[in-house]
Amino acid sequence: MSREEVRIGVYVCHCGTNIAGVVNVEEVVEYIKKIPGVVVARHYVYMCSEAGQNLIKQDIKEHKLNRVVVASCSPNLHENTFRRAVAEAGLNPYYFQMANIREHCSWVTEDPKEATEKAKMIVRAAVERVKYHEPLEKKKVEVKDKILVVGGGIAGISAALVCANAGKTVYLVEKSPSIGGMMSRLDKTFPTLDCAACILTPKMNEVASHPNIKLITYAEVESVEGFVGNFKVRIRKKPRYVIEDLCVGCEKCVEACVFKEPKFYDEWSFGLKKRKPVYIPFPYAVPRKAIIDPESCLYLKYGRCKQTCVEACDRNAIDFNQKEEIIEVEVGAIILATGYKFIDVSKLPQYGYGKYPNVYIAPEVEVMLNASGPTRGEIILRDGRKPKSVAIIHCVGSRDENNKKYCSRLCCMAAIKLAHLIKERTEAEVYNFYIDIRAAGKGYEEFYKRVASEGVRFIRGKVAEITDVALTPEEEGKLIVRVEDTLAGVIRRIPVDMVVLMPALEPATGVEEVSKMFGVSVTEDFWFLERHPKLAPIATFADGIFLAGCCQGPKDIPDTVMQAEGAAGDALALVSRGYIELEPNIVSIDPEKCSGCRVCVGMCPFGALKYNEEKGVTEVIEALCKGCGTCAAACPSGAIQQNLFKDKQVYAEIAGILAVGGE
Amino acid sequence: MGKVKFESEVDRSFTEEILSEPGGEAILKCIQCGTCSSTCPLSHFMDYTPRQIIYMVREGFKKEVLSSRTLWICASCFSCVVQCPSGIKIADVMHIIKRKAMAEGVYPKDEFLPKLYKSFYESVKASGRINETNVVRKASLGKALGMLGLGLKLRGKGRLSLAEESVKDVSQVRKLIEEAEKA
Amino acid sequence: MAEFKPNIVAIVCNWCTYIAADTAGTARIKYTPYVKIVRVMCSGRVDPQMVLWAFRNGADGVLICGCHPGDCHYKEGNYKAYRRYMLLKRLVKQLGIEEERLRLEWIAASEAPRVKEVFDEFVEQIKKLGPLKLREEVIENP
Amino acid sequence: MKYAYYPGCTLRASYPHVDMSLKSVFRVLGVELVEIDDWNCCGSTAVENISEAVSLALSARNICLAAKISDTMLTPCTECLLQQRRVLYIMEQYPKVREKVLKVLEKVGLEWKPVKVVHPLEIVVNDIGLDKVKEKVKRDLSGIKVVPYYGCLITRPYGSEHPLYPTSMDELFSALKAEVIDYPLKTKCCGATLTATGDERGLSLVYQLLKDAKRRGGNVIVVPCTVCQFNLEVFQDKISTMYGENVSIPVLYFTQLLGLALGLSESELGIDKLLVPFSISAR
Repeated sequence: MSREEVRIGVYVCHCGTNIAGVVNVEEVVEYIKKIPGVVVARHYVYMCSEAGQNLIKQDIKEHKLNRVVVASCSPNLHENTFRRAVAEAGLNPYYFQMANIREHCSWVTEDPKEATEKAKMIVRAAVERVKYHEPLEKKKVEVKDKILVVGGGIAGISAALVCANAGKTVYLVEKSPSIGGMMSRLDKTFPTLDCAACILTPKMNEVASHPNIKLITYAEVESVEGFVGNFKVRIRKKPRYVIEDLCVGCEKCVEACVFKEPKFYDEWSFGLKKRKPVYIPFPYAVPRKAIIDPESCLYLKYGRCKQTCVEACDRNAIDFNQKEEIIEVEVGAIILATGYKFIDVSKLPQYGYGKYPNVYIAPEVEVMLNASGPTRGEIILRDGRKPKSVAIIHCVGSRDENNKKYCSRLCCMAAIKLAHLIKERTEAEVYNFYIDIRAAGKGYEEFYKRVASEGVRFIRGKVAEITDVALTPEEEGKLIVRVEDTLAGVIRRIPVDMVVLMPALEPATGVEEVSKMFGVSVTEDFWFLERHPKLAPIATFADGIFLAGCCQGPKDIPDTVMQAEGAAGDALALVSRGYIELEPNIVSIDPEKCSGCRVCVGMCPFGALKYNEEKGVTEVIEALCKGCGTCAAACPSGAIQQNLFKDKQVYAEIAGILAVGGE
Repeated sequence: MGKVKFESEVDRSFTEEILSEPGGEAILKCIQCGTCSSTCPLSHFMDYTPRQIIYMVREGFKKEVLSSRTLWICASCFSCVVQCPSGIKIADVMHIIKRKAMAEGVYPKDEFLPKLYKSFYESVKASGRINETNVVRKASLGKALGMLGLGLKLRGKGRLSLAEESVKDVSQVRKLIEEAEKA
Repeated sequence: MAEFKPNIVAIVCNWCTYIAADTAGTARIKYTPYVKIVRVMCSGRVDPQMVLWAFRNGADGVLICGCHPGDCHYKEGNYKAYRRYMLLKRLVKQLGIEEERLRLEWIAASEAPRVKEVFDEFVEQIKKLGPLKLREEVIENP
Repeated sequence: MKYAYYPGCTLRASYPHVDMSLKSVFRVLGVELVEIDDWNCCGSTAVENISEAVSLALSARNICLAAKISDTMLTPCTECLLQQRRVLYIMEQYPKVREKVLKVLEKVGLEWKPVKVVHPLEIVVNDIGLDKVKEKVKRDLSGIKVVPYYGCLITRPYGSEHPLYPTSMDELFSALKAEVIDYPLKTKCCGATLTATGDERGLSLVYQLLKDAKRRGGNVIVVPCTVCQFNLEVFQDKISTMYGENVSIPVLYFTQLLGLALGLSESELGIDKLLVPFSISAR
């Protein structure tokens, strides 16, 4: 390395008052100025602004700077901004180091004096480090132009269609036998009361018939390897025991099944209706193909059955020998759209779900209201009656530190919609018990007031208990909702025939495995973590993997579709470019220092290190190196060095950050 | 809050009645924001704020609403009406409720205005016009005596007349009132 | 006597703790100013010499933070960090450094409040131990 | 300009000064007032709070009678004004109620014919116009700090100005060269009937109004409402005693002060009938 004179420019950002309101930026600049090698040190109100960037560019030219440090926010926000600025001034962008004095200092430190001291050390560390920086080039890697979408609810469907319409091949993997997800259960959608099936089924069918979409239902992703642009994905498709290409969905097998009455738990209707071992998930399922459940089919379970279904199928579509299938695909980008489920409200015994037959959860009522549902859209209680009074309980498990701290976001409007539909179909007195009505969407407040004007009751108070213990004659035989009416300031007891619980949303089953498999972080509630809550709400910290819909957090259909189409846009932007540039933080081995001990080889989980027998040294296969640096830490002779994290760089940073009071 | 409110004590037909009267139709749109109570210059004297009154009407708390002191404190300034974000005519709703409270005679006995209204009404019915001083005197002699000092001062300035005026066509006005009462 | 302000370095993984610390900032969670962060791509990059270097350069305590077991961005770097940590603990003791001055913690990207918890608690622990006094020969020959 | 004049029950008995000043001012401004023949009481809130139908019928009768004189009816008392505007509104908005009222009118031989109902202030500002008024000014009001207090009913709920921040009186007295104080309480309620019966809850409102008018340096409060004029003026002694604070300030119906600018005498305007005296020469 040439021993040219190091000339550093240091820029301390005020970030308005975000930094300067706590950290004394002038004091930091004065301190930094004295460090050998620092030629210019300045503070400026917004370094990320064009003016701030120009300041750097000018100084590079005027003061012949060959190193730049910006002390501002997290590198996750603006590292690229400043690297670009440095590059535009003709300097290698890796002669730059960022010091995080906002997220890691001014925002987290109470005492301005302490914050200033800490900031000095953080900036000093960056200055000491940048002295050892070296010019680097980003590595260009080819990108596969296919896209994987995981999850076939409205999010996955919307994302897949946009990608496919852009001419890219899309693999859409859905866990259950049909796409459609939660939305397929709905009868109407708020606030417009659009018929859900009328707007969803065309999209489902478009997915099935789209030449660019390979729909893989009843399947799950088993493993993911590779990295952005080049993911290798193994998909395990479970056997349907029905040959999809032959089945026309005529349901003759269902009629012919030896079980004359359906008696098994039906997933689509949340168990409100029963199904046979051979069934079609729901009338407008896509693909509309029969499926045989190995858990309830006599032949598959016990090997003994008359196989009347096989006889009934004139297309010979039933195949009891069908085996699980592994499908391997290579894609450049992945969209996760794994959705949500409702919390198990039977764990909240105060609401009586599972104990009182007339306590329902919202999705059951959605299915009941669905014209294709078990009651053909009518509200009929488990005892066969039509309810004359219905209580809808909001925030069951939401906004509750004992359960889910967060607001589940769509329940208010869903509850109002259910109230409207129930009232319309039963003429029952319908009560909403709520904490707040959250109607922050286009047309939502208007819908709320409309439904309120229709005479649906809104009583403000979180219900703590549903009971059947009657205190008055008219409470006999009813479910009684006991609530503090917080607006009237009294305790009320309201007897009803039916209770509908609005359960909190939580991530779909298996989210932990999915997060590990795809290397996507999760929040403490296991929603997938977006890269930035505001400016990168779709991307994840795993490059090339994007989020759509409720897997990232509860949201309603409009927001889900918006995010899904956004995710499609992000994925398309990535795969359409044809290549990506990777951070050059890979390792290299100095053959002069390598003793050929091969300690490193076992360290690398990616097989990027190979011992060269001939030369007696270990070598790096650059294409496989992911840049973790574990081998570098293990190398006893210091022969392995990681770009951007070379020993001397990290050691200089550590020494710099610890130099309390030092000059 | 001393007791539990049972649904058997709630009268939702009361809500329906209010909804059916001119000015009462929008109460279901109430979002309980409290603008009415906030803008009301007299809400701090009330037993239930205007927001609570609307809520209790909506919930059918007939007894509490009709016997509320709030009705007789409301000065019908219409601040609530022009500011309500849901277009509810709170002051008009108060008038509807007051009529019901007057009809049922459930107003607080120490409030003077219900008595004044009755006396006023009788006077209009009798002659088609009223004399304020006489109306007050007939409603409560005590009240009139309490304001005697002020009355004398005003009389000195020619601003207090005790002369009972009447319309010329008393029979027409009486018939009008009788027909309206029947309507 | 002047108040002891511990000088602590936290060498943290880019994918979990660094993000958690960013989120703690965004959430304005206030915590001790005495822990300063040095970023590496993976806790697996933490070389035992790096830790000794920190002590030699005046650290009263060293924190290593990585992803929870099973969550490593590079599959298993954190397991390697853990093994090295167990070894290091013995090593620092032999060098006359209290082993409590070295700590390994798993802090996921989502666990912003834990940044405060861990940092504050570690500072308290180091405060109890007082400033690090290295034997001369250690300083001379790390 | 000819208007069907509706004085209302209280105007002659309790507000002769309003009646006098109104007539004097409109004479000077060339407005012809023809009193409605055999008008009846509007019923006020009293009747409204007992019977909606009677209340509507009473004002409907007055409007029918007014229609025989003019298509515009002038009502200086804002409570009467409210009742008349309310019946007009309800007759238009509620067909069922309209039918009811029409039947009652028919029974007594009256034919419903809606007229426009206006307040004197609206005539001065809208129908006559400030330019015309200025032409007639004999002495300007410079040096007088006027607190314009509108009260509730002139703008609420039926009115053409902003319901919380009207400005017509501000503009009128500015045109007359008075110093008009920007009075934040200009549409805060005086307590109406509650106050008029001496109720202390109502008087607390008047106290705030008077106190702030004085604090802002007002010499005189002008009002377009008879009840406000009464409530703000006649309880000043009582309020001063109640709150241990002198809140004395003259309160004029707006035509009284306007009349002075038009060169009318204090006696023509009933200024001698005020309990709290006001004199333009003492400015």
